[in-house]
Amino acid sequence: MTLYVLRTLAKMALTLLTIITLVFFAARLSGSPLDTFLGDGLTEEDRALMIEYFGLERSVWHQYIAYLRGILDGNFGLSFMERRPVAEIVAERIGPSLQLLGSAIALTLAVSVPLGVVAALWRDSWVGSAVMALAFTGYAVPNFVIATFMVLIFAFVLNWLPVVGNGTALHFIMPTIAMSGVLIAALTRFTRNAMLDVLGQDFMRTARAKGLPETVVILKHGLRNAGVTVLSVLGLQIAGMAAAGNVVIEAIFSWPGIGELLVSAAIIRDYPVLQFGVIAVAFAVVTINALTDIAYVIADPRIRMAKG
Amino acid sequence: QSITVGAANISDYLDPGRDHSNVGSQFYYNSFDTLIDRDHSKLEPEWVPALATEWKLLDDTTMELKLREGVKFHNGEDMTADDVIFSLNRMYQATFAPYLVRSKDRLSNFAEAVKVDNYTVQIKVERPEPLWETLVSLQQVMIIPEDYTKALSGDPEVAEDGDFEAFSLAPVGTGPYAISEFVPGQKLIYSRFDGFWGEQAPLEQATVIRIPETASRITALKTGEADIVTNIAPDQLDLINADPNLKTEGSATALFHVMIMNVNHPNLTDPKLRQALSLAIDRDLLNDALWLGKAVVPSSHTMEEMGELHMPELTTFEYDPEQARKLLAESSYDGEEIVFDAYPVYYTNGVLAAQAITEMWAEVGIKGRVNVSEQWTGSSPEMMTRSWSNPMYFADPFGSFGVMWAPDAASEGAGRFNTDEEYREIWDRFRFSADLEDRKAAYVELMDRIKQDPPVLPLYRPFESWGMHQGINWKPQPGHIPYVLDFRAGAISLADS
Amino acid sequence: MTATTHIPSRVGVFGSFWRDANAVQKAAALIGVTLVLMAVLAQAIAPYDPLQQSLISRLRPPQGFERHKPGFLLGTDELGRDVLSRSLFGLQLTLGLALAGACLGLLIGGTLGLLAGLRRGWAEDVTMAAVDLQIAVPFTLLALLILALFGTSLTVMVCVLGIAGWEQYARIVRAEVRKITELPFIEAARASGGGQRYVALTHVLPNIVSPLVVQFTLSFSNIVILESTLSFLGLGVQPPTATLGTMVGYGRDYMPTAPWLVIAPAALIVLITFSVQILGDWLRDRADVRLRVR
Amino acid sequence: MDAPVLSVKSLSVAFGSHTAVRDLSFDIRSGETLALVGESGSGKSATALSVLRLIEREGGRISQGEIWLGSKQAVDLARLSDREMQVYRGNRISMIFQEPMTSLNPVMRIGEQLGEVLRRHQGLSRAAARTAAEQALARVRVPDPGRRLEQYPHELSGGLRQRVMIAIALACRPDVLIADEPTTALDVTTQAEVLKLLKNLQKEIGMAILFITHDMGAVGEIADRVVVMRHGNTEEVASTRALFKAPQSSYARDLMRATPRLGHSPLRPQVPLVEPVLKVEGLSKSFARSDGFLRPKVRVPAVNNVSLDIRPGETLGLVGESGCGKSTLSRALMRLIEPDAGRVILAGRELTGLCPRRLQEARANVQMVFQDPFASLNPRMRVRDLITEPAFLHKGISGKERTEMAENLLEKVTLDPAAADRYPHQFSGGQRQRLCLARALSVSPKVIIADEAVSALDVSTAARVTRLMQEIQERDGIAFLFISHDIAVIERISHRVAVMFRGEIVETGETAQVLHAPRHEYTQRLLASVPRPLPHAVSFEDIPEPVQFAQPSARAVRDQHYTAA
Ligand SMILES: Nc1ncnc2c1ncn2[C@@H]1O[C@H](COP(=O)(O)OP(=O)(O)OP(=O)(O)O)[C@@H](O)[C@H]1O
Ligand SMILES: Nc1ncnc2c1ncn2[C@@H]1O[C@H](COP(=O)(O)OP(=O)(O)OP(=O)(O)O)[C@@H](O)[C@H]1O
Ligand SMILES: [Mg+2]
Ligand SMILES: [Mg+2]
Repeated sequence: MTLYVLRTLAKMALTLLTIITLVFFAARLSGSPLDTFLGDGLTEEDRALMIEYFGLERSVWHQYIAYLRGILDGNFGLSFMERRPVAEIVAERIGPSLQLLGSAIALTLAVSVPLGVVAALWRDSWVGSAVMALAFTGYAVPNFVIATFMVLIFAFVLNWLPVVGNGTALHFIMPTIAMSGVLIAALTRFTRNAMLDVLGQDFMRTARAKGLPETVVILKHGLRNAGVTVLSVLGLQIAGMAAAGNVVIEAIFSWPGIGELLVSAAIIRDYPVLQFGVIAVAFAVVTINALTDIAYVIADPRIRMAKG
Repeated sequence: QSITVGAANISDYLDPGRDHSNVGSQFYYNSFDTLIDRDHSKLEPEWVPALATEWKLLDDTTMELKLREGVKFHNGEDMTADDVIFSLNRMYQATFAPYLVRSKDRLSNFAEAVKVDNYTVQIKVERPEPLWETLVSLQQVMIIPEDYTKALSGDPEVAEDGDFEAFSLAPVGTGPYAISEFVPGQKLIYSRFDGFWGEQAPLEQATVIRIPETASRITALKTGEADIVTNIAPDQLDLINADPNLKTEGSATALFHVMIMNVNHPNLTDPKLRQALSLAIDRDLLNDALWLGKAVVPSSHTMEEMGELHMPELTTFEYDPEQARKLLAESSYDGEEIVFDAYPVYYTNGVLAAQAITEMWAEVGIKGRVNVSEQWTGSSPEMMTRSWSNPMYFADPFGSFGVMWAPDAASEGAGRFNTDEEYREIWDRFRFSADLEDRKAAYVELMDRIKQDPPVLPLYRPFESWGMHQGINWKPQPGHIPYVLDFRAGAISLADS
Repeated sequence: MTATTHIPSRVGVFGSFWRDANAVQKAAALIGVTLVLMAVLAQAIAPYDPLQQSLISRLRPPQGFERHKPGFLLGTDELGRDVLSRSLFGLQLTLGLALAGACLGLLIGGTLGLLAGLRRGWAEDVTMAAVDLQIAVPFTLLALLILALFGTSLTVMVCVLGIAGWEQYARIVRAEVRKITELPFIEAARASGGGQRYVALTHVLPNIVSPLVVQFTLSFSNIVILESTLSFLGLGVQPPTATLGTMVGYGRDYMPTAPWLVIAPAALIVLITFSVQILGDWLRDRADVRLRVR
Repeated sequence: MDAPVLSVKSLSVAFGSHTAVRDLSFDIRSGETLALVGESGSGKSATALSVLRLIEREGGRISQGEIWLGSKQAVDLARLSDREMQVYRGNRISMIFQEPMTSLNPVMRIGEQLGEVLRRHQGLSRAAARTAAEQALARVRVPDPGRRLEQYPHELSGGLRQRVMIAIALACRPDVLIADEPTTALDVTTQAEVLKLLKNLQKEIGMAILFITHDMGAVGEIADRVVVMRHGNTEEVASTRALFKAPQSSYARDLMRATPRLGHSPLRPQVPLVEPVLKVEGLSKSFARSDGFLRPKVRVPAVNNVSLDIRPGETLGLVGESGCGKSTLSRALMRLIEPDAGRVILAGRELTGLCPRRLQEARANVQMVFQDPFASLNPRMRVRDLITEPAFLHKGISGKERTEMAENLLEKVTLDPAAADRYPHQFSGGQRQRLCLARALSVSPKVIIADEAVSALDVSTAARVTRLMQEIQERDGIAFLFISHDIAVIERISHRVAVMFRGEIVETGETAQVLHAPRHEYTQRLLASVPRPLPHAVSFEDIPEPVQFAQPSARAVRDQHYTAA
């Protein structure tokens, strides 16, 4: 196990290092902060001054080495714009993003697993078709469309729900729903298929042959096995939308999340924020993936054995 | 009594010296004071005492100011001459790079501030200065505490870069509101400062939160999450006014949306082409369509706020498609594509205006293309034309036209504008003549140069609006620079209780 | 002894597809065909030039509402352009972009996946490391960053949409190739004397076509949504050119006052993704059945 | 004679409009074993599932008939609701399924799966169920039952899993046990153990067993009476002895004839002692395997120092239980996987050491026929292209020649030449295996390796295919390496036999010598495990327990007969 953990960590570190490197050079290749947020007119002299101020006067390689050195000391640099440690800025922003993500995942699981089971059990009746139609619709409607219409109805017209920020539990309702739409659709379909697979398995017949009541057969023998399969995709699905995947939702609900921070950092070329932000997001994604992997390993004894 | 303001943008730092952005200018006036202030309820400049109670010129190049006694900073420190010369000299003799940039474009004539006694200071300039009060009342020379600032990082006796950086995250001033919480880019809370030297602030607290989406801002106003919201486009005004609980206030802001043209771009070197580009644009139509006629279309690069130097009689800029076609035919233009760069959301109606402008060009036979990008392309040699804004940083053509088009100023520095000896000479007369008539005459000459070889076209003064609840009495004050959210006594009051 | 099973004729394949479809699937197919026709014929059926502005008749509502401008069935937009014409041209460009993007993704991801699946060793390691890397950075974010950094020209856009989902293709193809290379008929082909390339081209490739087709439909609709998301954030195709995404993006500020700017393009986006999803699922079901035949 | 405990009266089962079982009647008494035999798809499983009333779940329905359970106060199961049925299932009537791996829930511990039945039907507490479960495991002779309760199915071997299944089925001491092909997935040796166990438990508990199988050998071992089914119809009902002695129906006669019986096949004459066409010397292959992350990879030998030779026109039968390395040997031999050591000489040319190009050429001389004919035919290629593929690769024939050749080949394997345009899924299992054979023949190879080539086919089909192989061999003089775990088949087809055990050849020699006078202990044990299609021919007490054999080194017992010493 230790070896497994070490190897996972090493792989993670390598992934992050590669990402840092790519972001570092891509950002620098594509433009300079002086072109954007100090853009409204700098003379050559001013430029030279600011270049020195931001520490961009040395060669890119020097900067890269210096940056990596800094990381070893736990120093990810100061934001060009805010002139405070980027770790502080990113920490401020990634929290709300993860909160939203967490509530979206919770909602997704709470809704899509029962729906998926229902759709599988009543596959041939109108109930199953209705659930699946719903799932397809959820998949087809972009989240910002859901969000925009929800805002119009529940806030603008009905005045029921707040739209700005993450202050109270009420604030979570609309962004969570908007963010979960696609996920619920995907996971419902997945649960249904996993459940259908399981329903056709021999051990389900065994369970029935034991004389167990149908609910026990479905929930204990069926769902548990389907759950294992669902868990195996959950990580990847989450990764797809993790933390920063939802810049749009964050923008619409003025959510102080990391997505918007990163995009604006990219626009103004606030390199340190961009670099650390992307690492933080990647780290979050990799960690979530690793965690679901571990959960999967724990839930499925077959894998557990194989991985030791 | 407290209110919440939903702003489209909030600064990433708060330091009046370093900042001159449209976003930042919203926030300083509530928390900082200058030595001399003006009565912002009036359009005409009327200088009033602020942190200086009296001021006089000792000679052509020296002003002596008596400081108000008993003024306290938000952190409890007393304000003395030391703080004042620290604040002024950090700009006049800047070492911190971001200050240097600001100090050069408007304060280069200011040599230093010296302390006479604890409550007397002198300001010295290089050459006789016709704009004394104006330049002493700039946002950039608002007063900040010396000891507090120096102690923020490193050696508490020395003003290092780190001190100024730290200050911009924890700003302290003498104004009626202390900034009790500041989350860069996200949130700002003003709390009434009981030790304020002047009339008490009318609000106990004012919270500014960022709501970037227009629709969300308006919705927040409806749901009551915000009491005032900023940056409402004219198209949205009816929507707010239709709600009996809400209203809008607005004014044609002291700022021009402009189109700039790169005189050095190989395709644009011919002044006739640039004249045609300019003459082809029906700015009144833009105003009617996009601003419901509420914006103000200028004929010269001057504004009402500039008093005597407001010259609406000049016709530097006009709409004449016939002339445009004629000039185009005479020019070197050969059907090349003219790219018009625009920011995506930064300026109200910016992208729409850009698209409309390229259509108008098409009318006279110019092939235009809009390029929407977050990128600032203004200093790129490839830039052909782009939209921009030219705020009135202070009430003088120097504070508007000059900041961009003076010799060696931003535009020339960026390589998209050229000046020659003659231009310099005219500029010098305009800038430093003691006699107002001489300045005026020189400015007319400058405008003529601009007309003949245009690098810029002011489109209009945009009509900026704020939406708010009926119970709030607030409107933009005519004497302010653009976008200031003034919550001082007299500028805002709440109807209920 | 002769086999009793009947031989399905070639013509019958499509026929049986249609016969086996349920009502929803048929509807989806019809919608899909209609949308494609509308897109292809945009030039012919659009009543106006989609770029033709009329600043004096901005923001006019669709037919049947007050202040309607005759001839402009779906109303006009913020510059007085015909919403219907823009929707048609937007549909054309959106579908075109999605097609280009999905093809590019298929090409890149498919090739890498095939190499990784067939050639174990470093080719596989590198590809899978790149896949892991891609998974670690959520694609929407990556796309936004690329566009923010490198600008929003059509070329950059197509590249971004083209790399979208490459890792899915790569993973699927690699997994399928591995699965198939484990099958006895591959060993049989090798035992018959087939070389690497022969086996890859004649035996492996034809057998991964159906999962690829399914993935293609998925990635197609994902790209439609991605394009609209990018456009929504102002990082999409340049105005005045219309895509469905930019129409929704620029129209959203008018949501409370002029919802017709958003409703038509949003509805088209939903219809595209909906029908493509259903078709993809349908194909997948068919493909599965084929593989399950015993 | 006491009243039957299970009585099925004119049962018909239908899937939609298709009738799977027609008018079936039989009785079973306590302590009696009734075998239900018939080829695949004859309706055996459908019958079993109907008795448990699980058939509705599978999409079928009982269209007619009665199923009476119990000697006194009998109930007609066919009339019960699903809810009422739950009381009987797993309690008075229970079932063991064919696949022990997939029949157990992979994510639940053995203890839980066993305890579940006890808690449900006997109302035991968790703790009591646990104790009872341990006893139930002990009853089916699972070693170390306490520990097993904590394990998951995949941690057990196939034989153990099937014992667990039996323990679950017998936990409540049912009146009737239905066993649907309980040993088909197991090795001969394991199969013998399981059959013995069932027999003993029946004595102990006294339940009636409905034993479903297509293996006549197993029938002979265990059944008292037999019902022979075909296409859902009852062909014959007889006592086992009577059936084996004199089958009445023609189908039963065919079935008995097709069933290979060890010691009943005529031996094939030896081929002349000429130079071998295939010579294998000291071939070894091991796989790296890691038992978890902590441990480093270890190399597990799958084939160890194997030497063989086959002469032209000769069939060498290779037997051994599952996993002993037979397939690995055949792959290594063709260099489909690279052997670690050893030499392979094919028609005078050493395969080992050839460059990939030359190797591909050399493969024209040796072709393979695999176990699963469907899986070894690319489902997306037409028969014409499939069966002429080796010829296309080696001789570069194309177009018209291919069509012509395909037709010839199809005729050779007695298929309709018109089938050339079809796809593999349009053929039956036996026909597909002929296609594989045709493909192998397309390059006139000197050697054909048939790896379990008939194991997936039912007995009569298998018999037809092996006969075809012999005919072709006799006509073309091809050498066969015929791999199987079914010794009776090997006996019927081989000139010589090699016995493989744990990667090594423990005994080789002429078929008669090895199979009738085995020298090696393992060969003897293997032969003893083979079910005889004669009622109760072997006493179960004869089966030796598994033993560890010493490291072998070949020792000549007699001329051409070697055994590991
Ligand atoms: N779920 C089902 N739906 C439709 N037809 C089925 C289904 N299950 C079985 N059948 C059909 O019913 C008939 C009997 O099948 P059954 O499974 O009872 O055969 P079997 O004798 O047990 O065969 P095997 O030896 O292969 O297990 C076959 O023709 C089969 O095709
Ligand atoms: N590719 C492989 N990697 C690792 N181990 C393998 C591999 N192939 C086979 N083995 C192992 O080698 C041993 C011999 O396997 P092989 O398939 O040759 O047995 P077999 O006698 O053909 O069995 P069966 O009768 O089930 O086909 C087994 O323990 C198997 O698990
Ligand atoms: Mg200091
Ligand atoms: Mg069966």
